[in-house]
Amino acid sequence: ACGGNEEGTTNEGSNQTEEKKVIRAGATGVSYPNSYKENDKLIGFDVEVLEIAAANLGYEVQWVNSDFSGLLGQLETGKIDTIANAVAVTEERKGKYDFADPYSYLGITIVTHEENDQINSLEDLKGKTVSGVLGSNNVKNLEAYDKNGEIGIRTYETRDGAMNDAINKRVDGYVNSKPALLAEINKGNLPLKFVGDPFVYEAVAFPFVKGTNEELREALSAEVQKLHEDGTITELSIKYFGEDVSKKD
Amino acid sequence: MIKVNQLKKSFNDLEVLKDINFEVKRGEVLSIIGPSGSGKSTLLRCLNFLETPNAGTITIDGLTVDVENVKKQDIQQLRKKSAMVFQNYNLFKNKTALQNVTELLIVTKKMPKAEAEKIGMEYLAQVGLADKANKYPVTLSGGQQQRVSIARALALNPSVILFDEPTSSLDPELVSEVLQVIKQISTKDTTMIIVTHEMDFAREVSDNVIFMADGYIVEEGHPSQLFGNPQQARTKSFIQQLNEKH
Amino acid sequence: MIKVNQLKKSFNDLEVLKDINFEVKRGEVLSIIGPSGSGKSTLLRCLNFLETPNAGTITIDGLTVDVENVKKQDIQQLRKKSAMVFQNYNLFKNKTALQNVTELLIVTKKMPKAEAEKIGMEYLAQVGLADKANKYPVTLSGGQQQRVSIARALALNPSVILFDEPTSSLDPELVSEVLQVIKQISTKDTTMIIVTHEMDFAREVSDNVIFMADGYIVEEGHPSQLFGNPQQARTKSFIQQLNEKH
Amino acid sequence: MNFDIGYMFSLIPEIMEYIPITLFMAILAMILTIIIGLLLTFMRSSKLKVLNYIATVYISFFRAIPMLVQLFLIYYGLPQLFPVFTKMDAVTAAVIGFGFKQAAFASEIFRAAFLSVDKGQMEACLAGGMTKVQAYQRVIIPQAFRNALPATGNTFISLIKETSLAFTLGVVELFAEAKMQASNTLRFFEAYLAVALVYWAIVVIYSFLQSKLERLLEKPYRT
Amino acid sequence: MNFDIGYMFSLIPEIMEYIPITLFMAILAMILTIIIGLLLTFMRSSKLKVLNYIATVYISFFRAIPMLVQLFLIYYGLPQLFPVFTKMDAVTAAVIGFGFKQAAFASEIFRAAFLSVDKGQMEACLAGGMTKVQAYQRVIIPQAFRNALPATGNTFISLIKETSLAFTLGVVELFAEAKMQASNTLRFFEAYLAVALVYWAIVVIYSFLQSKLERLLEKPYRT
Ligand SMILES: Nc1ncnc2c1ncn2[C@@H]1O[C@H](COP(=O)(O)OP(=O)(O)OP(=O)(O)O)[C@@H](O)[C@H]1O
Ligand SMILES: Nc1ncnc2c1ncn2[C@@H]1O[C@H](COP(=O)(O)OP(=O)(O)OP(=O)(O)O)[C@@H](O)[C@H]1O
Ligand SMILES: [Mg+2]
Ligand SMILES: [Mg+2]
Repeated sequence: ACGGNEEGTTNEGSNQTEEKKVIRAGATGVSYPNSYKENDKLIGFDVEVLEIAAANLGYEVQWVNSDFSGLLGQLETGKIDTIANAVAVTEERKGKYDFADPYSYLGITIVTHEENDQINSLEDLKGKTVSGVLGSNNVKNLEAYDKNGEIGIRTYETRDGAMNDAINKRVDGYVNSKPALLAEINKGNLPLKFVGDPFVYEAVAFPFVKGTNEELREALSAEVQKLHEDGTITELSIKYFGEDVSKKD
Repeated sequence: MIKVNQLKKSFNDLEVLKDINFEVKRGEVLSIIGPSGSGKSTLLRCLNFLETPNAGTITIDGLTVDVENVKKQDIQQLRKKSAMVFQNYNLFKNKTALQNVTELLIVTKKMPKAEAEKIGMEYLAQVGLADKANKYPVTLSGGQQQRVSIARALALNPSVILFDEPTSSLDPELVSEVLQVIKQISTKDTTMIIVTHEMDFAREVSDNVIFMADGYIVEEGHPSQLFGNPQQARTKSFIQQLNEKH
Repeated sequence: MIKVNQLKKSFNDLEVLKDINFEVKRGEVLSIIGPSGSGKSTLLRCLNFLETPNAGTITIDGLTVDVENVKKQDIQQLRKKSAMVFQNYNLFKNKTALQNVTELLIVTKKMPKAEAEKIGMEYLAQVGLADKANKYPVTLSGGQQQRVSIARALALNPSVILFDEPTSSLDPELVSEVLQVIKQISTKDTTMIIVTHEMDFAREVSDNVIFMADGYIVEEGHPSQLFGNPQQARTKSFIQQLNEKH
Repeated sequence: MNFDIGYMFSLIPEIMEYIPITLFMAILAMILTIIIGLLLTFMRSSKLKVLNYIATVYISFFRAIPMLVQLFLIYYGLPQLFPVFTKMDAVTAAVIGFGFKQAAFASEIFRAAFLSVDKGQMEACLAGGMTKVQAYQRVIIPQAFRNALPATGNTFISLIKETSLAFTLGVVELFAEAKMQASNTLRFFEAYLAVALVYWAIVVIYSFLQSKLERLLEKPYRT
Repeated sequence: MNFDIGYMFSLIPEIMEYIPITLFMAILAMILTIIIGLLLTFMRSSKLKVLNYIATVYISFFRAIPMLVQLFLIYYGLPQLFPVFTKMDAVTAAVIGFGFKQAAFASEIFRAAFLSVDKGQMEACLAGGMTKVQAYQRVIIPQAFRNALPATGNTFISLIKETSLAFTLGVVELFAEAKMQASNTLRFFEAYLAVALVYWAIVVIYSFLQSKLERLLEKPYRT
């Protein structure tokens, strides 16, 4: 039971023509380039993927902006149907949510200051400190990768903190998804460079509370497949990230 | 009019009032004298329950309360029958001299503001402060504050007025003025209890004088009797000191 | 010892002291009398710069200050030469009776605590309050508070003591005790200025009496002269009121 | 650092559009704060042990719980326990959350303010025949107000900024707007400074009004 | 909702490990707050117009700027202007930020507290030969303290929770730890409640100590 039918409560008891079904979706609005504001409009890769998919299915998207924990609260209490904000699919999360089919894949990687010539591979990070952002799941992945705990990890509330400490050389590296990093570096002309290739890839999808919105989720899965096939997602990906993140390499 | 029976009051271990009994008839003036710390202020404060006594009964103007079983309404009633002039004035700090006098009239007597102000100005004039009506307490001298507090009590026109050293910071000119006012009121049927150190004042206004010491009423009598021919040794020595002074 | 010259003080529009001149010799006692609101307290407060006068010079114990060009250190010096007993006591509310007396000794005289307490207890005993040494001001009666404040000033043993109505809430027994204490001190060479409404008291202790009214010193003289045979009309009527009272 | 001052100023008008929602929440919450805060203060000085106890627990609880957590629980937790709360919108939830919390802090401020009023003032009221309620209304609260105003002003200013937490409920006010704008350009310094300037203007105006009020309240105490 | 109470309790010991860093920052910041707060209060009542003016601007600025923005500017902004600040670690930056800001609020509290002390007290000190400094030390501050304590307690409790903003600078304290735990499992309700319980325990203990102190300070005023 998605929120769409509630629109009908305003009718005059006549008919159901022109009734638009609605998906209520959340995005932080502060996750460039996944969801952010330009002038007064919410845009971004994840935002556009959902809007296009929804439009094709005859839905209109109603956006709610909140911080990440707020979005999860809204999702859990049924105030929104799903989240379009680079939510990574993990085993733990699958216990709580059902995901639609993935619409992108994030390669998790590390950058360092461009003046740093000692760190050229992930191996060189041993004994060094890397910054990362809470809730992004990147930190979790780095911990999993760094089985012996040889890399020091500092977690930050928000991306600006983690990024700025890398720029100020207070940490030796900064972990995030490659597309996000690319976009950040290009946009802000940041003095950061990549350290090797991504060490892990993660699927990104729209989460739904278990047992709700089954139909919508399945319809979205099918639609995402279509958009993969007709190249729409690849196109959006290049527009926002400068490279194709629509599939696992 | 006022009857106090077996009144007792302690502060923790300190028994201040041990067994106080006295009576004042309508329209009479009772003066209370006694050494510093003998409980004179405490006695006045017990009469309107600013201090809760430990035992005894208090009757004012037909209303008798047993202090151990007193109801809220009774306290409220007692308080409405009396007005008090405090030893340290207790003027309302955020109100002008005039507002200090009118405030209680407006709030407790539901008097229209204009009428209260008319009465207020009359009483301020009576204590010689008409020109200070719009001044706040901090800018008044000690004697001026005391006079405002006297005007505040008089304006209420209650059945009983309790004075705690009303003339202590008044100069002689004013003492006689205030005395006039008090006399004038006592011809109406306002009853008064006055704690004072000024024997001359007490002699002049009172129908009766009580000498308190060590928590008891040591002696009671007409002023001429008590001052002129005290019976108890404790009273004698107190009065003697007083006369030596002169 | 003390010399005041052309002292002026206004509060905004209100000229309280218009032109005050007087002198007190070492060891002498000067009483100031006058109607309520005539500026007696203000005059005392100007002497130790609790109020800043508008013009004039003040000399205390060899130190002369022109009030219009006074330096911070001069004020500090003046204050160290004098002690003050306030009309409303102003006891340190967070300190016991004993601490009220010792505080200034410890802080301004750098006296060891034990010595200060010994002296403190002596003076408390002198004003009859040895048993209240560890009580806080709120639990003291009006007269008790006043006595503590007198003990506090006496203990400082300064060259000048300024009293603002020191006996106003004391009973006659105590007045004579305090009078003893004051007399005893005045035999040392402590100079004293006493604002008072108690003519008998003034008559007994003073070497000189000043009558103030309307911002001026109207008359000055030996008590027997000023009380017995006042020269000015204003003084006469004041003294007359006083005598009528008796 | 390449600080783009032009960009900073260009953000200010966009941010300012959100001043009404910010002030709306802050003012409503402040009203709630004062009402509940006074109530708590009276409960704590009540002779009824139960009231006293309830107030004490309320105060310790609402002073302890982080605002974010409280908002989260009110808006997302309550509807799960009591479905009727689903109807509550985010702004309402935020205002209630802010008000309930700040009331706990305010009651401490009020308590100190009442203590600062000389006991003799209450005695003069009672002896004059006023009820306690009248005494509070006419004499005690006006005097306590002077003492409470500076710290209450602190509370209001904190509230103005605290409303930004309503973002966790999906309410976009001026701080959230600035963050979203900044994420587009990654110019966090500029956005943050723009926000700070807007808040500063609000605080300066408020402080000016408060100081006017203080001057009025000081009048009886000026010599 | 499937609320996992077992998970909530399992989080508590993990969160509690971060109590020391939280208290460390809060206590240091509180000390700074009191020192600077007093300084500002004296500056504002100073006869020197300059001091007065500086204090006024300081207070309005630090009351206005959101804590997050301030921390950001100190920790990330300063090093760009003055490279030497790169050496400053995050905890130091946070403590300085908290202290500087809360001092502005505290100075308002202290101002009201000083006003609540009867003027006669200062006069008795001065007339007795004390200097103003001695008078403040021995008589005025002890009396003002009683009035300032409840609102200062508010400040300290706010500080304890505010330290969680240091997470912006990469300092993990108890709230951040809980968020990190929650972001793994997405069990925010459980994590938030666990955090609230830990804060509650801290606040209850602190409030108990404060009430002891209050009883001591009340002694001279009890009849
Ligand atoms: N701070 C002040 N601001 C304005 N006016 C004041 C102030 N202090 C005193 N006054 C006024 O100055 C006059 C003199 O006051 P002062 O206290 O010196 O009188 P006094 O002679 O001591 O009177 P009393 O015998 O009643 O104590 C009074 O009219 C009083 O109202
Ligand atoms: N609130 C209180 N707590 C403890 N003791 C008190 C309190 N109030 C008064 N006392 C004590 O009770 C005794 C009587 O005080 P009270 O004020 O009644 O004396 P008084 O006769 O009015 O004296 P004075 O003439 O000095 O005003 C004193 O010893 C005083 O110290
Ligand atoms: Mg008394
Ligand atoms: Mg005077």
